Amino acid sequence: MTEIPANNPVGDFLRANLPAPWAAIGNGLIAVAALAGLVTVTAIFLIWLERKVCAHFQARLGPTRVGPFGLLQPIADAIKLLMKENVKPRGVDALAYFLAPLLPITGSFLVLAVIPFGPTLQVVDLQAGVVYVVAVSGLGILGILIGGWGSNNKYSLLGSMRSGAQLFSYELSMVLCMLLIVMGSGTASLREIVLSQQGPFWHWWIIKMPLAGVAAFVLFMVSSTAELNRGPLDLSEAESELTGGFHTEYTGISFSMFFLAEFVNMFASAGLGATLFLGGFLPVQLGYAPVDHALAMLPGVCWFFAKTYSLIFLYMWFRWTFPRLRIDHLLSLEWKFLLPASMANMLLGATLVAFRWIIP
Amino acid sequence: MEALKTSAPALPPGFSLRETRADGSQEYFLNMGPQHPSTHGVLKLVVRLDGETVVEVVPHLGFIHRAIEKMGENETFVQYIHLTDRMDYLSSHINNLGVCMAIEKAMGIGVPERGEYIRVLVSELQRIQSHLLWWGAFGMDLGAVSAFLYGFKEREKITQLFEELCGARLTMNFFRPGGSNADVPEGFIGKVKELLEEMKFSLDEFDTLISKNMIIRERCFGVGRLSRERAANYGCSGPVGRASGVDFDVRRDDPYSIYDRFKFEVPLGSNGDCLDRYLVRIAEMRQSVRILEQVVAAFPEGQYRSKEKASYKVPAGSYFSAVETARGMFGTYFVSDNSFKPYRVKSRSPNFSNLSALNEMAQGGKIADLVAILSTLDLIIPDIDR
Amino acid sequence: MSEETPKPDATPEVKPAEAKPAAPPPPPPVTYPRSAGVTMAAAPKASLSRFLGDAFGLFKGMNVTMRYFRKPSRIVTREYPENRGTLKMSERFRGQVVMPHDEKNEHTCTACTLCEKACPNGSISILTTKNLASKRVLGAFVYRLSSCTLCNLCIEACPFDAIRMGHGFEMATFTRDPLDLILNKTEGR
Amino acid sequence: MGLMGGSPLTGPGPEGIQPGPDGGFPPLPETGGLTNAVDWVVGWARSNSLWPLVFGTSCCAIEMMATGASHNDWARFGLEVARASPRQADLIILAGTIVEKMGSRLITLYEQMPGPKYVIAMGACTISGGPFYYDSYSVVKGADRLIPVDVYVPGCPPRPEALLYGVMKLQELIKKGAWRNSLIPRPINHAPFKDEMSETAREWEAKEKLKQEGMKEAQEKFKAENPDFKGVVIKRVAAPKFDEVARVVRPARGLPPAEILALLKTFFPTLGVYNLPEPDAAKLAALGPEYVLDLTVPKEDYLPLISLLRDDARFKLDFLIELTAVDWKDRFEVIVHLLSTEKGHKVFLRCALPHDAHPELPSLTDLFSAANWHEREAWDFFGIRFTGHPDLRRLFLDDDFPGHPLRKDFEDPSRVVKRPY
Repeated sequence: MTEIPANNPVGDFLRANLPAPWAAIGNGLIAVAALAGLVTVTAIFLIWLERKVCAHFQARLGPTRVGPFGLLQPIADAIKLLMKENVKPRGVDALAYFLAPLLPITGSFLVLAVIPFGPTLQVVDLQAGVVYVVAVSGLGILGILIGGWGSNNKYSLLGSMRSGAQLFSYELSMVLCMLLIVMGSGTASLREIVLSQQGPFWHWWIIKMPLAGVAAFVLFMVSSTAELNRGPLDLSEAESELTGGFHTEYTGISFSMFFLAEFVNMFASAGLGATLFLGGFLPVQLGYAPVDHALAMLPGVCWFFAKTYSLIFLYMWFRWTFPRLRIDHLLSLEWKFLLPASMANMLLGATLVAFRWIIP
Repeated sequence: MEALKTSAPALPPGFSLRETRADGSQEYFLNMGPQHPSTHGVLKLVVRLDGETVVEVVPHLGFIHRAIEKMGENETFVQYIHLTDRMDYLSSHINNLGVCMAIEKAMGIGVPERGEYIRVLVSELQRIQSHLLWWGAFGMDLGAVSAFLYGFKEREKITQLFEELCGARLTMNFFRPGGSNADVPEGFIGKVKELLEEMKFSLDEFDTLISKNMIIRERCFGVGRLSRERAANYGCSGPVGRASGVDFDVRRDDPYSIYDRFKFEVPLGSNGDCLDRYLVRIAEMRQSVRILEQVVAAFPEGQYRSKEKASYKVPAGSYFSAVETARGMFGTYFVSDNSFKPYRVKSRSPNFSNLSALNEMAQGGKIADLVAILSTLDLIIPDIDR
Repeated sequence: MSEETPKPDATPEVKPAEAKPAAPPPPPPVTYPRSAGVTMAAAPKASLSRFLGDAFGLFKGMNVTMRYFRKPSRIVTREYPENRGTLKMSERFRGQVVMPHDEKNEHTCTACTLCEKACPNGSISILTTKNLASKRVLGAFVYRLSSCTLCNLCIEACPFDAIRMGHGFEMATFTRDPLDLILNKTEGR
Repeated sequence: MGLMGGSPLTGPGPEGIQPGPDGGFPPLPETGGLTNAVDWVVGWARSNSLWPLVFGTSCCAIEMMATGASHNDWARFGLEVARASPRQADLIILAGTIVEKMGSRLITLYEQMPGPKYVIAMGACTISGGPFYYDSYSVVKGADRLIPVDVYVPGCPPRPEALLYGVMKLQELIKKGAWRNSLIPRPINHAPFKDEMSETAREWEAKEKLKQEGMKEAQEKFKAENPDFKGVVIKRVAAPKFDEVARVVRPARGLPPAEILALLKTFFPTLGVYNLPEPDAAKLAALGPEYVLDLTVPKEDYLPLISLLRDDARFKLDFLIELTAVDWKDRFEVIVHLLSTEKGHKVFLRCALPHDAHPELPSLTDLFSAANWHEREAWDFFGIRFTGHPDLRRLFLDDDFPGHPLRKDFEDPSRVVKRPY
């Protein structure tokens, strides 16, 4: 296993030229600004991508008239949402109502902090990275619950209660899938999980751990779709049933926060999947040296984004193909199928790890 | 208008708003509609819920009640045809046909051979068109948005054919007593033939995407059941009735136009649930394709309408005609006092009776089931409210 | 087959008026019981093979959407404002009522009010005037597009072919008033 | 030819809606460059991000959906984010007739939308009431009487391209009057509704009178100069001629009427047949093979007879087609149409009731669940009270609607514009 240094030139420059506390603060500020930029650009790009991809799945064109290929469409939407009247409906719990939209976006922002975008591009590499991700992503659920409750609307309440039941239960199987990788790689740091997958592509955890890896990946994709509130598991919004679910009463900028968080979450979740199962920022290696060298020429960031966006495409493909599940089917799917399956998968993985039946 | 007032929804007797049970839990009411994506228009449902389980559904009608029957009393018989376009606008050709048949019955007007063929051709195209739209809307209600667009995409082909035929896409006003107001345009039959071939392919695609989808089957099987006896008692006709086993199709059992010349089957359901209603409609589209194939194979030459009457003064009496629209039995009842305008006109709308069975179907299900049931009822609210 | 049939506006050959044709014999009565409807098969029972088949069916469904995604040639969108130049309505399209005028700016309306009577919505007002020769002629053909349902009854009623259905559809306005039109450019003859 | 004003001929426009010189808003006052730049950007954003509310009442909604579907794809304009919640919508496309009962809800929806908000009136019904302008007691005669409308798209229904054109018009409007004007609500139409046809004719007559007086001399002069002028003769266009075709009569299914009558007479000897005194088999046969038995039932036999028809194995009339009433000015007739789904025959019944405020008849709800709503409809329209009905409320109209509209003596000038012809 080759060591890849974690230092990046910006950090090195700061440390060399500033006293220690200032260097840390400067480093942090630059990281936050970069993340904020990433969040905005990603969200806007994803909104455009979703609309285009969805259109092409449906034999139509999607946005074309605003900017080239409709690329400016989400920007127009964003400006409009910012300029829209912000209404506080009668009877809402003002604190909960206005606090709620901030939580999901904060949650996804914090998740992005530990994701290694490239060999030297990571805000912070926590030793308990996986645990941190699980903990922080709960903020989003909290936001939805508070927002649904604070809206004083029956549809919102139904939507948020649904999402409470849904998200808490799907979190279980998602965590179990992540634990499998932690078990295999022997570390909870996301950077080190990536580094444990070096080598040709069969060293990625999806294949490295025979059978259990693929199973875990499928389970992860299903449960993260539910975590993301995306179709076919978007029960908390369920437009045809609950008009808008938890965000029925939200307007303008508060609504755009939910809207933004949905897409940033998708990015974070897909990034997590790529990190855990598909070798993160590591280049695709086919085990044939000349090709491998050529592939390794591309920087790690590109590989990370390529892998992440393929997973995002998968999410979109699910959404624009499948009908929505019913709430009781959704819960029985989790408790009667996914959870037992991921537990069995854990056992299988533990056996594989214990007996070293892992692709070397 | 000064008469505009918000009136509190009246609740039926024995319908209290709060009911606290021993464990402190309560039932509550949810107003679905009049502006709600799954009510397909402006239907209002007052739903009594226990958690997410539906205890009772009370439909409130009249949000699109346009007084068509009153207006019919002040319009001539022929003018009334165009009002029926706006009732069940997805079966507008068939509605027109129903009115024309009542006038023909009253005045003894015959229809030439080619006219009859045009009538069957157009009616069946209309039925497919309506079912395609329903299929899309069904997919959308259950969360499969792409299905909605595929359904519309296929429907658009028929809509374009209709535009070529009569110049309108939705409100046709095409049939007249004694035939239709125009002949089929050149090359129309060839286009219908092409369409039928495409249709078979699309129907298979629909099956793969939705009919065989596990989620759909799970969500529809055993949901919203209605027995044969209850369905007949509620006056459910069309696919809704037939899915419950009410073996009645006006085209076969009280044949009008020349439906008795064509071979087709009437698909029946055995469970009367949402899945059966879904499958019956899909099977009906295939049967309509079958009828259309027979129609285009034997499309005759000749005049498309009989001699036009100078005026339509209907002799005194009452006249009833029934046709099978995409939703069931559409009846037209004219009472005439020997004048140019009907004394009273009543349109029996299939949706009206089909919807009345909703409460019985939805009880005990979830909100999502209610949406599935509404969707498989295939409601056109202006047809209910008239 | 249908290609040789006359167009609706062409005049077909006038056949000599015959005596009322004898009524054809009624079709033979269908006796009950009739052919029964076909009951469809109920859903099969739950089994592992069915479950696997169903799960496979999900992938087949994904294949359907993917087929659309893969083939941009299946995109059917007509780009309306861009295709304005090539957009052609079908011949019978009913967009709005128009009154054709000849090169001398004259129309063929005689103010007979048949269309006014045929209109179910009161969208047409025929306003007459007297011309120099004291003859009653058309003064203004008021056509309220705001309430017109494009039902074609006025065009069918017109014995002089003075009004037709036009193909224009770009008629959106900011106020209601421009939707009340006067169709004739000159007084009647 | 567009004429400003309430009528096409004369008169100023309705108060409030004062279009600028180019038909749109008045232009913005001159301001600084930065403000104008912000205006431009915001106007651009708003006009390109119109999220419509999922709102459709009738036929136009289908064309609205067709606009969103693949063939026309309003996503190209950024419109595909249709919101079911008014809180997130910018645009209401009024697709379909607005009736009085829906009107209050529409106003609520409009008020729930945060500004800036726009309204497109799609189709004849929302512009002026359209086909439901005359004689309708429930249709609002133009949605701009309830909420301000920005763009009117005529048609019935307008084809998808016409709606897209309307959207483009709206974009034009927003770009013109973005930032500051957009939050100012546009006024609604308060003009009283009138019989437009007669009004136009009256105005024309007045003008015409003046004109004729002025022309009198010229006419006389013309007559003197051209004594044998016959005027221009416009030829009729030959209409296509068609032969008369004899009607094919299909015999009614199931039991023949004479047999049903004979069977029923054994139970109810007072039963009559409508328009046929002293009916017998020969008289019934003379009415033709498609005749459906039309019985007149005395009030006391009404329930037992229908119960017999439903339950007796010989009739098996298990399907209530419809139940309605006719107002004959001196009496009401309740009309019941029954069908046997197994045997195929129909039986029509009519039961005469006195022309009272609220005549009474036993309810059929115990026999047919379908009768529940049919009877509520008859109560709503005619004021016929069905005793024993579990839930006899108005079905379509508001509870405070005055009178029963399908009675022949129903008058309500505050709602109904009578047809002048």
